[in-house]
Amino acid sequence: MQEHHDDSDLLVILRHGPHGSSWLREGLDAALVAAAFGRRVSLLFMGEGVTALLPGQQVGPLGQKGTAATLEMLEMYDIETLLVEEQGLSCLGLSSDDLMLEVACLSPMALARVLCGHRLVLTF
Amino acid sequence: MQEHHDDSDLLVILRHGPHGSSWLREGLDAALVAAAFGRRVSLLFMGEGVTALLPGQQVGPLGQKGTAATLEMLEMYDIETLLVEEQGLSCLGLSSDDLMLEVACLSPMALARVLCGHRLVLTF
Amino acid sequence: MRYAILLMGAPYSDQASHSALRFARALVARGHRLEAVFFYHDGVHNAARLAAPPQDEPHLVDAWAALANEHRVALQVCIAAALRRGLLDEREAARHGKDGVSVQAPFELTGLGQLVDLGTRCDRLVTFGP
Amino acid sequence: MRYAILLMGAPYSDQASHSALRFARALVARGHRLEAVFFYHDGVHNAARLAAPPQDEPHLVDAWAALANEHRVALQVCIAAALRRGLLDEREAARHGKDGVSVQAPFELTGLGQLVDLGTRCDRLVTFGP
Amino acid sequence: MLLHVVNRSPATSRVYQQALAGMSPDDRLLLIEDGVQGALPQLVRYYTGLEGRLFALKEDLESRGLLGRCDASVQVVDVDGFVELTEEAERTVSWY
Amino acid sequence: MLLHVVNRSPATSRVYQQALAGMSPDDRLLLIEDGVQGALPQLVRYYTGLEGRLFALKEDLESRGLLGRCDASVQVVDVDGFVELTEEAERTVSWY
Repeated sequence: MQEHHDDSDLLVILRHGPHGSSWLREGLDAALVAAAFGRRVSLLFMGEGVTALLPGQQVGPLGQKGTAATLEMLEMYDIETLLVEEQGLSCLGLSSDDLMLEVACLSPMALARVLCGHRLVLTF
Repeated sequence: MQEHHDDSDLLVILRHGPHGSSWLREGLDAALVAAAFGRRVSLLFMGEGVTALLPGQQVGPLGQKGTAATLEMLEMYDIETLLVEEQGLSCLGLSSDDLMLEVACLSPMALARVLCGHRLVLTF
Repeated sequence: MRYAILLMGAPYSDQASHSALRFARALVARGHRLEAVFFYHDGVHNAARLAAPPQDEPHLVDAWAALANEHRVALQVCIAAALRRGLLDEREAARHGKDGVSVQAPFELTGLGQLVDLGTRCDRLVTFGP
Repeated sequence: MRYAILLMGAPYSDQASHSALRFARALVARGHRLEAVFFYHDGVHNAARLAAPPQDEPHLVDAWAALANEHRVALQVCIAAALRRGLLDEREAARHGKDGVSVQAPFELTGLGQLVDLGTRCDRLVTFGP
Repeated sequence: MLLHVVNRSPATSRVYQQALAGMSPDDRLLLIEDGVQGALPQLVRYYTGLEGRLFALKEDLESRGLLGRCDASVQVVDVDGFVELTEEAERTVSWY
Repeated sequence: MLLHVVNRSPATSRVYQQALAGMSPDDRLLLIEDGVQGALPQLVRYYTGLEGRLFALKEDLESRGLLGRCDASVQVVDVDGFVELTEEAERTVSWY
C-alpha cells in the first residue's frame, strides 16, 4: 500500500459524511472523473469523512441517493487506494472492521507523508 | 439591564465575526428591521460574534463595508440591550474594556435565562 | 398551531432544505397550519426557478411550490439576500436593468419585516440553518 | 509560474470569493500567469449574471469578468454543480427546457475533467473554500 | 421549556458548546442531520447531564447507517416526534 | 515543503486539527479570513510547535481590528507575501 500511493497523481481528501452536505458527493465526482481521465487517484477519508464508509446507509427521506452506491463502484474505476485517518475512526468509536470497504488506516505520521506523496491534493 | 431584556420581544444571537461571512450583517439587518417595526430587540454576541465589537475595524481589501458602522447606529434604532457571552470574550483573551460599545457580560447561567426571557429567538 | 419556518441553507449544498421540507410536510400532516416559509441567507436559492437537478434526485424548488399550492403556504424570500445572490423576479429585474428572471410565483420577494411579523404572529417559528 | 485557482465558496455568503479575487490580482501583479479559475460547489454562484449587489459593495461577478478580459483568464464553471444550483447558459437552458439564462461569457460551463487538467498542467493550484 | 436543535457533529464542530451554554435545566436537545453523530456512545459524553432530555432524529440516523449504533441514553424520534417536540416546547432554538 | 492554509478560527472550528495532522515537520501554515483569530495570544497555543512556520494574512487582521493584537511568534504577511509563500511551497493544501 505504501509504495502504491506514493506515486499516485491525485489525493482527494473527503472530510464530510453522506447526506449532510454535497461535499462528499462532489469530492467523489472529482475523483471518479480524474480516474476516468487515466489519473491514479487515492482517497483519504478524514474526520467525519470516515462515516461515508459505514455499512447499511440508505436513501434519504425525500429519496436523496446518498453516496454508498458510488463507493461500491470505486474498484471499477481502478480507485483502489482507500486511506482512512485512524484518529477519525477512533474518535467515533469505530474500527476498520466496521467499514463496508477494505481500507488502510493511517497513523498521524503516515498521514502527513501521504500528503507529500501526491502531485495534487484536493480537500473536500 | 436584567429587567430591561427580560421583556424584550426579540433576541438576535450573533455568532460570527465581521468580513468572514454574511451572517453578522444579515443578523444585524434582521435586528434593525425588527426595531424599525417597533419591536424591542436585544442582541447577544456569542462565540466568535464578540469580535464584531472590536475597535479599529476597517473596510475589506476589495472595499467590503464590514459592520462596524452599523453597530454604531444601534442606539438610533433604540437597540440598547447589548449582551456578550463572557466565555466568548475570555476564550479570545478579551475583556469588555476592549470593546467599542458598552455591553453587559453574561455568565453561563445568565445566558440560559436570557434565552427563556424572549418571545422570539433568532440565531445567526 | 400556527407555524412558520425560517430556512437559511441552500438546496443541494447542505441538508437544511431537505430537513425543512420534511418537517413542513409532517407538521401539516399533524393538522397544524404552516403560514409561511421564509427564505434567508443561502436559503434564498430554494427559489431558483432555473434549478435543473438530476432526475433521480428530489427537485426541491418544485417541492416547495407543490407544498405552497396544496396547503396555501406563503413562500417569502428576503429581497436583500436574494438580489445579492442573483435571484430576481420580473419587477426587480426591470428595476436593476437585468434581462432575466430567476424567481417566480409562488415564491415572492419580500422584506425582513415579514419575518418579524411571522415570528410575532405564529405560535412556533422553527429555523433550519446550513 | 502557471497558476490555477479552485474556488468553492459563494460570493456574499462567505469571504472565499473575495480572498480568491485578491489573490488572483496579486499573483498576476507579481508576473505569474493565471490560467483559469475553476468554480465548484457553491463557488459556481460567482457566475450568476443576474447578481445585483448594493452599489457600495464590490460586484464580484463583474470583477471576475474584468480579470478574465484583462489577463486572458479562463473562468470555468463545473456544469454539474451549476445545473443543480440554477446556473444555466443558453445551451443548457435549451436542453433542460428552461426559458432563462443565468450564466454568460466569459464564464463557461465545463466538466470536472478541466479541473483535473488544470491541476496537472499548472505549477500551482490554490483552493479557496467557504 | 425550550427545544434546542443541533445539526453538527461534536467531533468536528464546537456548536454543541453554544447549545449547551444556552440550555436551562429542563430544556431539551434534539440532534438532527450530521448532529446525530452525537448519539454514538463515543460522542454522547459531550452531552453528559442531559439524560432524559436528549433526542436524535430517526430518519437521519437511518440514512447514515447509524440507527443501530446509538447510545441507550438517547431517545430516537421520527419527524412526527420532531413536530411533537416543537409543540411541547414554548420555542425552538437552532444551533448550526 | 507544503503550504497549508486555514480559514477558520480554532475557537469555533476543529479544522485546525486536520491541518496539523496533515503537516510534515517543515511545512508552513498560513492563517487567512476568520482563521487569523488563531494569531491572538490566547489562541496561538493551538499551534504550538510551529514557531517560525506560522503566518497570518495582514489584510484580514487589519479589517478585523486584530493587527495590533497578534502574538509575536506569528509572522504577518500581506497578499503579496501569500503569493510568495505559494511560490516557495511545492503545493498548497487548504483546510476550511
